[in-house]
Amino acid sequence: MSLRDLMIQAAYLAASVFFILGLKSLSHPDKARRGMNQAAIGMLLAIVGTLANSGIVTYQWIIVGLIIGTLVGIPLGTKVPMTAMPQQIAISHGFGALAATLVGVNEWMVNGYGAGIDRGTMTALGFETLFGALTVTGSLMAFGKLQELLPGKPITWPLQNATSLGLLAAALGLFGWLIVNPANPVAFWAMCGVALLIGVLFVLPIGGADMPVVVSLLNSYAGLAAAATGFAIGNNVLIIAGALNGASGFLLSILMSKAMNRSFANVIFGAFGGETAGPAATSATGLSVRSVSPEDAAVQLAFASRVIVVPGYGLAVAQAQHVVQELAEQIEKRGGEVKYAIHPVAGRMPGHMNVLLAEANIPYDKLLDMDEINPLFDHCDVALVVGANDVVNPAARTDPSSPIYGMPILNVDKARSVIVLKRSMNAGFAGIDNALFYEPKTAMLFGDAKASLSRLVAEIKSL
Amino acid sequence: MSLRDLMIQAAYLAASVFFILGLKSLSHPDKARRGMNQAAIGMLLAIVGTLANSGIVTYQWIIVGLIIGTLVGIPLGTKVPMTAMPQQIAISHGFGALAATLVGVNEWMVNGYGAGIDRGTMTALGFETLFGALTVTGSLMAFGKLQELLPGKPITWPLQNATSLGLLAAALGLFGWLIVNPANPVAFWAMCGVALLIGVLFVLPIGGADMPVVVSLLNSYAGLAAAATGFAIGNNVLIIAGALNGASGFLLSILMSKAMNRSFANVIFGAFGGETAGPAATSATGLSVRSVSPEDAAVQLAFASRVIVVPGYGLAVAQAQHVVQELAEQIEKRGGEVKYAIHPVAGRMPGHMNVLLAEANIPYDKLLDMDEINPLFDHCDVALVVGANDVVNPAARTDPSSPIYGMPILNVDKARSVIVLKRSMNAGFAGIDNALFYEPKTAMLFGDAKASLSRLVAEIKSL
Amino acid sequence: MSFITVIQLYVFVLAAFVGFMVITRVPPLLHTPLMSATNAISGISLVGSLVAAGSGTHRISNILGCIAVACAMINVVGGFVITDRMLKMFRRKPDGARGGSATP
Amino acid sequence: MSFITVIQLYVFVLAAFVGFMVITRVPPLLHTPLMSATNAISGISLVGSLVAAGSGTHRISNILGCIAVACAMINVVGGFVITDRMLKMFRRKPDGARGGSATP
Ligand SMILES: NC(=O)c1ccc[n+]([C@@H]2O[C@H](COP(=O)([O-])OP(=O)(O)OC[C@H]3O[C@@H](n4cnc5c(N)ncnc54)[C@H](OP(=O)(O)O)[C@@H]3O)[C@@H](O)[C@H]2O)c1
Ligand SMILES: NC(=O)c1ccc[n+]([C@@H]2O[C@H](COP(=O)([O-])OP(=O)(O)OC[C@H]3O[C@@H](n4cnc5c(N)ncnc54)[C@H](OP(=O)(O)O)[C@@H]3O)[C@@H](O)[C@H]2O)c1
Repeated sequence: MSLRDLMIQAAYLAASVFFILGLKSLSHPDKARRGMNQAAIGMLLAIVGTLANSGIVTYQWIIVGLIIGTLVGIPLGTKVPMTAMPQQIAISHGFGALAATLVGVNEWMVNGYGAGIDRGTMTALGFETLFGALTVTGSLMAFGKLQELLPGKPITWPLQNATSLGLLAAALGLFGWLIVNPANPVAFWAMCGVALLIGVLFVLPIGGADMPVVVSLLNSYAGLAAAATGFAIGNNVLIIAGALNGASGFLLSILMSKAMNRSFANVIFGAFGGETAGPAATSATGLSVRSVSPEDAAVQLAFASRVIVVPGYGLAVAQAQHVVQELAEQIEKRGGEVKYAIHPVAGRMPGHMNVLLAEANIPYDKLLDMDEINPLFDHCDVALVVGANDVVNPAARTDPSSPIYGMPILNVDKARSVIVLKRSMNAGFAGIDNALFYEPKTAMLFGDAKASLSRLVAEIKSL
Repeated sequence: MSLRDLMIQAAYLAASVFFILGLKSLSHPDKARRGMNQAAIGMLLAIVGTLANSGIVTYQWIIVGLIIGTLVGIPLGTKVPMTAMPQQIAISHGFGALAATLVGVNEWMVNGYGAGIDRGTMTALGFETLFGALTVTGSLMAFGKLQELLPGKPITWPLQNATSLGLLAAALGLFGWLIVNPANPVAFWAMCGVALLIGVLFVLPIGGADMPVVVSLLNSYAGLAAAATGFAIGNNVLIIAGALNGASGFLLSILMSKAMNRSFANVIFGAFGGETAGPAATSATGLSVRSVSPEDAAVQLAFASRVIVVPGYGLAVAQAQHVVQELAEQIEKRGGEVKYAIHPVAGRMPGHMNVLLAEANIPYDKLLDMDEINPLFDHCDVALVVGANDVVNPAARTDPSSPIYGMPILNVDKARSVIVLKRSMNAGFAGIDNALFYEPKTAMLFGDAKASLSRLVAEIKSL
Repeated sequence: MSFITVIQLYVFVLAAFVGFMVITRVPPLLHTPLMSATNAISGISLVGSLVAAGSGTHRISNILGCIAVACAMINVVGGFVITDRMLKMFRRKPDGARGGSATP
Repeated sequence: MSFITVIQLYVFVLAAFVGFMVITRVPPLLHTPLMSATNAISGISLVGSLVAAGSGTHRISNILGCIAVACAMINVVGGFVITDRMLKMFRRKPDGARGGSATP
């Protein structure tokens, strides 16, 4: 091994260590930023190490690619609003997977269209193109659904699972054929095509609100594709980074499914979570709802000494994070205490609420996890529910026939009084009615969350 | 790669995974036993895999070795009392390190006394024999001190650090020479000899009570020796198991030093912790000690409703774990509540007290960590200190000139009353006086802990 | 299967272990930054892309490689920038600029 | 340094990471069993010892190997037996046999 090769390997090893340290630093918000800078340095090392590779003889294509990538990447990183995070991440996975796929295709093509490839390498290349290609189309579909370019509802068709399984079998069959005979263009291109199709058909039947689970799973696939690239070209940093991503994506999608109290299989094959649009299914049988004026709600909040804000998906939709902070400021000015109750699957992405509230400059020690905040509802004067619904639905505790039965929820119904901000009596993501809204202690303040909150702020100021 | 080799590699990979899972299972006592059984299966897999190796042609020597090892190992595992754990672990490290060293020496000898060895392999072999040899003698010395075959006191001599540094430099010089020229018997044997000597001289100046830190560090060295073997013979399971041990030993010795509020360097080079024998240095300047009769102490305990037992090294010396349990049973029978306060460095080994009390069938949820138990002393009627001293010394909180100042301690002085069982006014491991013993609320019950506890049990029964 | 592939398998398995252990320690508070961080790291495909784009033997490699480099670089740049943007927002206390809040 | 050595270095580094992360999660309650468990695992030197003891080329290998096998086996057997003996003792509630204690 030449000195140059040794230096390259050292750079790759250092990059791997930096990636691990970077992810490790995310275990604490105070260390996270520095850690991610380390990870970025690791990426730089990996790039520089690769450029020193003796196999690289021409640089103009590289430079063009790097410039384009940077020019697109910077606005993507700086301009995208926090509320659009899920779709941003989805489309990025698509890019990463496309890169892996193209590398695999190229590797196969330049080695005599498979003729110069042994079976071991072909196995790795096959994995790479298979996972890569289905991640590309899958991510695009997820992006489309999240950005609402495509209908968010699950799109189903007859014999749906049979088609999917058939395609999967076809892809695996072609893959097997390729391993036996790598120099088989028909099989190779057919496999790529089938993989692209699988990506589309795999995501179509999943509801828009379940997309975060899909995105996370695709992250895992993108990681596996990168690891397969590593096996194919014998590069350890690819294997390690790929394995890290694979583990992370897999774990997060499991965690999300669990927190939604659904099995992973149910998310992927259930075609659930599309009925968000219509009004609540089992609505209002003889129960009455008490609605409140902004003036009265403002008085209640102004004189409360303990307020807990419960943000949900509606906060993200209304982009109301900054107004919520202003309201809290007003309450605190008058001597009240404001805390935030963060349910693990509030919003549409793990950690969604935390990012939004952090954006509004709310210190993270006021954002309390479900386990920490639940005991505090007992001594809370007002629970202010801002666009949350399922995560505060007592049916999860009391009604065994409810689809969300068993999901841990925020005990908002234990608070002395509750104010709910939402636009209508429509259901949330799970499409079910919420008994909390009919309780005598609950007051509904209808309207867009941002508008209602602004009113509340104005009213409190003028008190 | 032949199918046989593939199977062997699969066995090694599985073994590595089992080892990791085994250690991971130790994060919870309920899962630990099953996890360690997995680790044992991993070891079995590694052995079977190795026996399938095509390089093995004769089995009689193997069988003899395995039989001897088993015959010695079983009584060592089943008969050694829990109180002798530190020395048992010390001597075991010696055996493991001897095996690694002999493998290294053999590898060097059969390859034409170094003539058939390239520099890379020589580097690995050198590490292996160096770390292995010094661990062998170091472990034997540690065993000797713990078993009190050798004087526990630090043995120092003029120019001690200079000699040690000189020897270390000599070993490294010889090692470097060997890498340049592996076929150099003089350098090889000299290096082995120097390494053996370093092991002895490294442990001699360390006090007997500091041995656990040394044992842990030697565990780390034994791990590194095993990992080096892995590099030398190209075996991954050795590398992985070695790295696991290296990390574990290193981490534990750091944790121990920290909990003793001493720097790692101070433990290794400080020649501290030998003055255990004599009476307390700054003893009794005008203060008086109140001694109590077993009868009076028994009455106090029998009518207490909250008792916290604080075990220390004296409990291990007296082997009083079973009697302590009997006493607790008596108190509980009379309606009192008994908890145990476990300081992280009580005793002479991390987790020492936990093992002893678990041996006496005390459920582990009654053994509370320092952070958990400290707030409970405020509401405790009697704190029963059984052979503990330094870990309850308030000087750690109050006296900046004390050698243990800053070490976190158990707040025994916050209890309503304190009974201390020890044989005399002698100091503990740190060799310093303890103001707790002179406080008005403290009563001393002099005598061997086991004898005193038996008296207490008898007295309570007869009340 | 060569011996090198076998060791690479060890690397993969160990890295997956590290991944699982590291990720389980990330609090829900930081799950969104975690997603974008792994997204950025998955731009490591760049390594393979650069080799293809810089190859001197086939024009097709240059073209496919160039596209791959661009895609992976979007991932890297976008991912790290956005992660940093998010993490910058997480603070224990609000910064001095906002004078309103009553809690010290 | 060969490419294989380089990958082995990766294996070592990753395993050390795994080790650190696994060990930091072991509670003080189980530190003594941990010490004896790692002690048992360090008997893995057995793998190298077996190869030496079974070699067909040098008598000295057989002899040194035989001693090494015995030593490593002491480690393995003693270590696992004693760890299990300790872990067996850790229970949440005392077993039925001891009827004395008042707490349920
Ligand atoms: N976080 C994740 O990782 C994740 C991933 C996938 C799925 N999910 C699921 O998403 C759900 C999250 O629960 P959630 O309570 O946060 O949300 P939710 O149950 O979906 O309810 C959101 C509510 O916000 C209201 N809303 C929408 N836009 C609004 C606006 N502009 N102003 C005011 N209110 C508005 C809606 O009522 P109106 O229409 O009446 O206004 C709706 O009832 C859970 O069921 C969870 O399982 C979460
Ligand atoms: N746990 C670890 O990992 C570790 C490792 C290394 C060092 N250390 C050090 O060890 C010390 C541990 O503190 P500790 O409070 O447990 O012990 P200690 O401070 O060493 O005190 C033990 C006390 O027990 C008494 N004792 C001895 N034999 C006895 C018997 N048969 N019956 C009754 N009493 C007896 C002794 O007093 P008499 O002689 O008067 O009876 C002595 O004062 C700390 O300083 C710690 O830093 C701990």
